[in-house]
Order: sequence, then C-alpha cells, then structure tokens
Amino acid sequence: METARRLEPVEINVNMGPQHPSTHGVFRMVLWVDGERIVQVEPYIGYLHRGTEKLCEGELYPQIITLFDRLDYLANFNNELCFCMAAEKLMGLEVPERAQYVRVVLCELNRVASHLMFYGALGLDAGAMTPVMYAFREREHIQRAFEAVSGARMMHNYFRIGGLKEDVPAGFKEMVRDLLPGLEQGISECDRLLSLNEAFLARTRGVGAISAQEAVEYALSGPMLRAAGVPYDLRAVEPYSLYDRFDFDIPVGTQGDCWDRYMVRVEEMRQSLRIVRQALEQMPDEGPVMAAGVRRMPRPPKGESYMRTENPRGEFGVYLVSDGSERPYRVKIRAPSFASVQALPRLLRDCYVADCVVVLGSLDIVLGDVDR
Amino acid sequence: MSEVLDSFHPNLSAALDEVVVTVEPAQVQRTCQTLRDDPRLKFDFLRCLSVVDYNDSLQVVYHLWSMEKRQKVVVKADLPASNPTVPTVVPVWRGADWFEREAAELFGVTFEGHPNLKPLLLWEGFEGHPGLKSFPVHDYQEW
Amino acid sequence: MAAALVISALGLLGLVAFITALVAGGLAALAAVGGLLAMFVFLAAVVLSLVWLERKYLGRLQMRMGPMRVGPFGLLQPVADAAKLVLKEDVTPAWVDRWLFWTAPLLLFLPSYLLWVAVPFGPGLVLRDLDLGLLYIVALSVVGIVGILMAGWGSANKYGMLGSLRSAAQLVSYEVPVIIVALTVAMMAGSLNLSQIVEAQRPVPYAVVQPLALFLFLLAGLAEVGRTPFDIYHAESEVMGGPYVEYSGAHWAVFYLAEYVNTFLVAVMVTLLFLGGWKGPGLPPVLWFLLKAYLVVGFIFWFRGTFPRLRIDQLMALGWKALVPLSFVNLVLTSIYLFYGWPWWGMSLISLAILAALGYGIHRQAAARKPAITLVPAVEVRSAR
Amino acid sequence: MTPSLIALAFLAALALGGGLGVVISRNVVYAALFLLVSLGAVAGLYLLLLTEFLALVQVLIYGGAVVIVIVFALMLTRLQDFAKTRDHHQWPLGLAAALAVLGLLAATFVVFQPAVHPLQSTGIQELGNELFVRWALPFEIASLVLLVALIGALIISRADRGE
Repeated sequence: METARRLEPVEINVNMGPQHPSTHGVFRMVLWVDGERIVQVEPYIGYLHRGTEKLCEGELYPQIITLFDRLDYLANFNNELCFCMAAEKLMGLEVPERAQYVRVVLCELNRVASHLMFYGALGLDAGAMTPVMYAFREREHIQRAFEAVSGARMMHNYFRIGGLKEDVPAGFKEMVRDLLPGLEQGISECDRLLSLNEAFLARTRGVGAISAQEAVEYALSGPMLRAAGVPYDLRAVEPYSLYDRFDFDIPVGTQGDCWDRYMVRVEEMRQSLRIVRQALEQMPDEGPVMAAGVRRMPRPPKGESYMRTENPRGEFGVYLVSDGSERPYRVKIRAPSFASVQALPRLLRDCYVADCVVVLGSLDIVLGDVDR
Repeated sequence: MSEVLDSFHPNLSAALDEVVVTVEPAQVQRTCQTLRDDPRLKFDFLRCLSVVDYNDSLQVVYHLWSMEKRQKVVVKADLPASNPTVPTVVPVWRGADWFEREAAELFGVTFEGHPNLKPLLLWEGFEGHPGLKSFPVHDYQEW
Repeated sequence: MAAALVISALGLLGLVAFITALVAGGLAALAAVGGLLAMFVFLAAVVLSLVWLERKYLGRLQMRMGPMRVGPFGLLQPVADAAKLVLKEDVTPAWVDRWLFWTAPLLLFLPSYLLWVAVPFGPGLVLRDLDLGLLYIVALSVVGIVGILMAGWGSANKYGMLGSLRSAAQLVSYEVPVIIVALTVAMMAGSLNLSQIVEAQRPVPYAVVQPLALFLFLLAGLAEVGRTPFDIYHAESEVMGGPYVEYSGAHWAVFYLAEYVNTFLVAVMVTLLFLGGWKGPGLPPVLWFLLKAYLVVGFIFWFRGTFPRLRIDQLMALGWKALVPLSFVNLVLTSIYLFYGWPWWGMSLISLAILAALGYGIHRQAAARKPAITLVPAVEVRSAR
Repeated sequence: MTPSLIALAFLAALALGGGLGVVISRNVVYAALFLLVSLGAVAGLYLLLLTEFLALVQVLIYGGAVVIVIVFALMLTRLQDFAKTRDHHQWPLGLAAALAVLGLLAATFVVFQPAVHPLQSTGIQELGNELFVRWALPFEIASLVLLVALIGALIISRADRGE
C-alpha cells in the first residue's frame, strides 16, 4: 500500500458488567472509549427483573409486603411503609400513633443503614478498602436492632396495612436509644476517614456534575436532586406519616457532583438519627399498634391512590389501583434508582473510565429497585 | 387550572387528594407541555408514568409535581386496546425516556416520537407484553 | 501440569544460569547459581511474610482480625494461599496470543528477580557488588514493564488492554523522577555502588539531609510498583486486575510474586538510599537492614489502608507537573550544595522548607474546599407550602 | 573457544535473529518484541566488551523505554490495518543498504587493521569527564536535537487534535 496512512486512534467498546465487581449488582453498561475518555455509555438493565408489579396483581395484600421487601433490598422498611400507606390511603385508615412512631424509627434507621452501605461502596469504587469495614461495623448494630424487632435482618415483613405485625419487643426504646451515641460517633469517624481525603476529593469533586434544572428534568430525586441544590425532601415538602412533627435539616449541595452527593448522604445520616431521637421521645409507651377494624385480608375500596415516600435513594412511589377485591388490580412502582440510572449517560459526559464506577457508585442504585 | 387547559377539552375530577385531568390521547403531549410551561402551573417533575390495563382500554397515567408551586396533578388518557398509541412526552421531561420504554415493553403501548423505544427489562427475543391482563401471571415457561 | 511446571522451572533455571554466567564472566558460575537460588528462597520467604503482614496489618487498620485460622496467628495463611494457587487449574482463554500470554509472567518476574543480585543486605553481604549497582537496578526494573504490556495485550481482553495502556503510561512516566532522585543520591555519595552509598551516609542518613528527595522517591516508587493510591493499572473496581485479568493459578501467582518482590525492592531502595542501609547501633547489620525495610513496607501498607486511588490523568499530572519538576529542582539544589560544600544541615533545611511549603499548599487547597453543603431546616421547607 | 567467544556468537545470533524477526514478523507487536530481543542482545555485547555503563543505559533506554513507547503506540492504533500496509516494494533497497553498510564495515576492518587493546572497564568518573568536558559540545547539541524533536512531536500531535 503506497498511501501514507494516518494512524487513527481506536475507539474500543468495553462491556462493563453484568459480572463486573463494581456495578452494584447485575447491571451492565457498554462504554465506548477513546483511550481513557468515555465517548458514549449505554446502560442495560433487566437482569434482576422479577415482574414484581405483575406478581402483585396475583397476590393478596399482606403477601405483597414481602415482595416489597425485595425491591430495594437495602431499604426494606421504607418500601413496606410506602405500600402500606398507599393501601391505608385508599381505605382511609387511621394508623395508631405508636405504630406510626415505630415505623418512623425503623425507616430512619434503615435510611442510615442504607447510606452506610453507600458510603462503603463508594469508598470501594474509589479504591479505598477501609471505609467499607467502618460502615459495616455500624450497619451491623442497626441490623441487630432490626432482627430484634422483626426477626429478620433484611427481609423484615413487619409493617402491615393499618399498623404493625406485632408490638415491638419490650425495651425497644432503650435499645435504640443506646444505639444512637455509638452510631453518631461511628458516622463521624466515617466522615473523618474519607470526606476530606485529598485523593477522594480529587476523584469526586467536579465529577459527574448535574445542574438543578437538569436533575429535575431527568426526574432525579432524593439525595441526587438535593446534591444539585434543590431542597426537595418529601418528608418536609409533602409530609407523610408523622414527619411534620420532627425538627430536622435537609442537606443541600451546590454543585451536584459526586462529592456533594456523598456529603449530602453523610449529613442525612446525622439528620436521620436526630429524627430517631425525637421520635423515641415522643413515642407513647403504650397503645395499640394496629388500626381498629382492619380485616386479616384487607379489601380496599374500588379506586386508586398514589403514595410516595422519601426512600434513601429518593422518591419511592406506589400507584395502587384497586377493584375492591382482596387482590390489587394494578400496582405501579416508581423506583428512585430507575430514574437515576437513566441519567447515567448524561452524568458520564466527558468523564474517564475510572469516573464511571465512581459516578455509578454515587447514584447509589440497587438493582432490585431498578429492575423490580 | 381549568382555564389553562380549556383548549384540550379536559375532564377534570378529583380522586382522594389529587386533581385528575383526563384528555384525549392525541392531546397528551401538548397538555403536558402546557402543564410544564405555564407560569401558573409549572409541573416540571414527572413523578411516575404508569399504564393500567382495563381490558378494553389501556390507561396511561402521568403523576406530575411542581417543584416551585408545590402542587400535584394526575393526567390520564385512555387508549383503545386494539391500537394503544400516544405521543411521547420525552421532549417535555427527559426523565420520561425509560418510563416509556418500560411501558412500551410491558404493555405494548407505542409512544410516538420516542427516540429509542427498544426493549429495556426483558431478555432479547421475549415475546408478548407481560404487563397486560391477558398475559398469564403465574404460568411462566422455563427457559 | 506438573511436568509443564518442572520443565518451565528447568528452563527458568537454565536461563538464570546463563545470565549468571554472563554476569560472573563465566567464572564462578556454580557459586553464583547457588547464590541466586538462595536469593530466590529468601525472596519467596519475604513475599510470604509480606502477604501475611499486609493482611494482618490491614485487618488491624480496619478493625478486623486478619487471617487467624491457618497456623498460629494465621502465619501459615500465605503458605496455604500459595499452595492453592499452584494447585489451581491454569486457564488459558481461547483467544489469547499464547506466546505472549505465557512468556509475559516470566518477562515480568525475571528482571525483578535478577536485580536483587546487586542489592547489598549488609557489609559484603551481596551476590555481586556491582560498581554500577544503582544503575543496574534502575535499568532492570524498567524491563518488567514490557512483561505487563505483553500480558495485557496477549490476553485479548479489553480490560487487560486498558490496564496495560495505563501501566505503560504510568510506569514510564514515574521512571523519570525515580531516576532523577537516584541520581541526586548518587551525586551526594559520589558513587553508583550501593555499598558505597550506604557507607557515604556516615554522619547522618540522607533521609535527614534530603527529606524532599525521600518524599519524592517514596511517592514515585509507590507509583512504580502500582501500590495504592497509584494502583491504577490493576484497579480491581475499574479494570478488574488489568493485565492480570485472564491469568489464574500458578501464572497469576508469578505476577503476584513479582509485585510483592517489587514492593519490597522499593522499601529496600529507600532503606539503602535514604535510611542508611544496615547501619544502626546494637543489632547486627542485617537485622537493622530488614527492620528498616519492613518499616518502610509497613508505611506502604498504611497508605493502602488509608487512600483511595487516583485517576490516570491525575496521576500523570502529578508525575509530570509535580514530581518531575520537583526532582529537577532537588537535583539542581543538590549540585549547588555540593559545589559550594555547604554543611549538611543547610541542605536539609532547604529541603524541609520546600517540603513544608508543599504541605502547606496542599492543606490550603483542602481547606478552601470545605463548604459544600448547606443545611435547610425542614421547618422552613414545610412552611413554604 | 573461550566462554566469552561462545557468548559473543550466541549474542550476535540473538541480535541478528531479533533484527530478522522485526523485519519479517507479520504482527507488529511481535516485531516490537523482537526489537527488544535484538536490543537486549546488543546490550549483552556491550557487556562482553566490559562497558557496563553503556550496556545498562542500553537496557534502560532502548530495552525499556523505547520498546514500551513503541508497543504503547501500537496498541492505540488500528492493528488490523497493518497486516495490509506492510511495504513490499522497498525491500531490494533495504537489502542494498544493509549490504553496503556491511561492506563498509568489513572494508574498514580489513584495510585499517585496528589495533587490539586488552579489554578493560572504564570507570564512571572517567566516563563523566570525557562526556562533560571533552565532548561537552556534541553532548549539548544532541540534547538540543532531542528537545527540538520533543517539541515537534508535541506540535504534530496537537495539530492532529485540532482537526
């Protein structure tokens, strides 16, 4: 060949996942890279699709709660709460105060546990081994408390439409109260370990940034949206359950980059513990934990309701359509991770291959939640 | 709200704590555009996009939220089961992208004008739309 | 498989013998082979101890126990690991370039092993006290990179490819500051012979005279062997082991061995060039030497337990924009210092001042970044309804 | 036959074989690795001549850095295209050039009959003196040429990106 040929850079496409260690489950994305720079990303999901929405149509209401445990398997109580409240809203049930307080305590502890998991995973993604150990130490305490309450560490199946499965064990208040100082200290330790680490800052500052307007457009919610600068927290914006009784702060970021998302979550853990503390103080010592007159097999009246809660990952919504039978007619789940993942190609614009895992980590997706 | 939407001949109703706007399928995109852009409404956040199968018709349900005004609304459109087609709302909210892909896959709704309506959740070569009532629930085949 | 192992071991020995014969000028070849074997056994023991130490130490840093089941204090854990690796199935993927795939571990390991020939462990305790020892070590340590490149390219794996591209860029870049700093030390000592360099650190070790050089050398050395925070080319959360991704069993073990040997080499070089080698009161010289080397290794492990890894572009920027200029500054300063014959503490003061200025700059940068999130009281948000 | 003669023959064969490999191997990465073999053998030859410094610099610069950079560059380009771009038209020219160099060297050797000195190692200090005192000017010119080449390479790669 006589023609002088320019050596062109190669654009290779790299398949990341579904067995890649840092995709947080069975998630796959195909990257087109030019050297180390990402040209294009295409996420593929569905490896964990179990058809939960369809399954719900064939199950009785109490059976569905177990399915919800398995959606976002790091925030089980929050999922259960949302579904129960959707049904309660449809039935017009008034849940007893004590049950409501227990729900709030457990949900906030679950949020802390979930954010701790996020903290450890992000550290691992950025290449630090130690944070995950610190995080799991704290998480262990929370899960022991969960076990004491519900008998299970993760798949609790504890909330019921109209209240709780049973009252919390004796000494619940003291147990949780004794937990709090240790947790607060542990969170501070985690914060000191990673937050201002030079290498960590270098990896997360300015990486995967998104503006507030774009974040709203992409239907991002929860910490993702708050990190971009929107003080949108359903617990304050549209208080459900008893959240209008507590005094807490909403951490809001400015840049919407990975570090802001991280910092928002770290601060949120502290705020959650504040809520737990207040809830424990206000919680009545005695009282029913189940609304009166709820049948074993609840049959919500014909109609529909949309209920949403502030999950650790953002806005978790349940759209419940009932035809008056003991099985729901249609359940649509609005999963926060689902919306986060679809913004991934946008977030990874002009990033490097190494940023890919950090940005994915900062989304804090749970594949059970994405695929449903 | 009614005055803003008058041109779309909506059917306003209320369900529990929400305002429900029911429009013709062909009007969905324009309705949504108006809902988002009108300075009195500003529904800039798409909370949820669901499809409900009522056997003879499919209903597309949009749950909207306004960050600034703190108000919510539900937009509904009934599609004939024989030809479920509705204009896409991706130009209005970019976050609708995957919601519509999922709905298209599970319910066979065609979102006209969607940039990339390929299957999302199910494996390649999956036949049928498992979200529909006509698809058996617990009767799956081994693969 | 056992036959293959034996044959490859024999081949290795033959190669080693041949090169030894060259090194020894064909004279005391037998003795040299014996020495090399002894060195191999010693290095294997060092690697086993390092593996144990790292796991135990990291465990302690992370509030775990570390290995504790096999043997007392888990001491036999690395032995068990090694046995497992050797007995494991050695998988060859279908699309690999077999020649490159199988020679790559050797090409990585051989140079990193042969350069120990010139490393003195005590006065006179060295296989061959080369006059150009420092240059010999620096030169041979570069050759191993070709092995990593071959491994990545020959694996026919995109992660391997990415990893080997990263390693080539990273290792070649960091070779520059390493050489410049080594040159600085050689200038101070007036020799490239490692024993003489150690002897030259008579009144005070060079760590005191040249703290900046020590800092640069340690940082560049970490990058050179790919330890955290510079373990970019085999980052398991990004490229899943990079060039080693397709290797398994004994071949993977060879990579692993080479990596730990190299880590130990960095520690040993720091000891020789900056910490006064085997000098120390009381204990026998060899013990002092090992003590210092293991201390440096402990420092490297501590880094690993504390830092996330950098990104490749940041790493390159750090190398070319910070370490290379600084090492040149240090070189020029040292030559001025040598030319005018200042007292040693003059040099150490200058060096310390630069180091302090650096630290202050980094601290300022970090402090400037602090405010990131604001707290909005929920009451406010609620009342805004 | 002294051991060093055997080693010489072996290393020479290795250097030539490596060079041949560079020329005839179909795979460019192989070619680069053959280059490494050849350069390594040359380093061995230097060692036989007791010029350790030169041998080590050869290993460091050519064996390490240069080959690595070549392989690096090859990996970033479309390797498939190379299979077709191999240039077959110039081989007679290359052969002629190689023969000419061989002839020149042989002729020089035969005509001038260089005196045989006993081998002796040169100390690093002498080397430094020679390099930086006697040959300082050529040394500086060489470094200037390298600098110019460096800047040129930068400009070329920048211009590519601008397109």
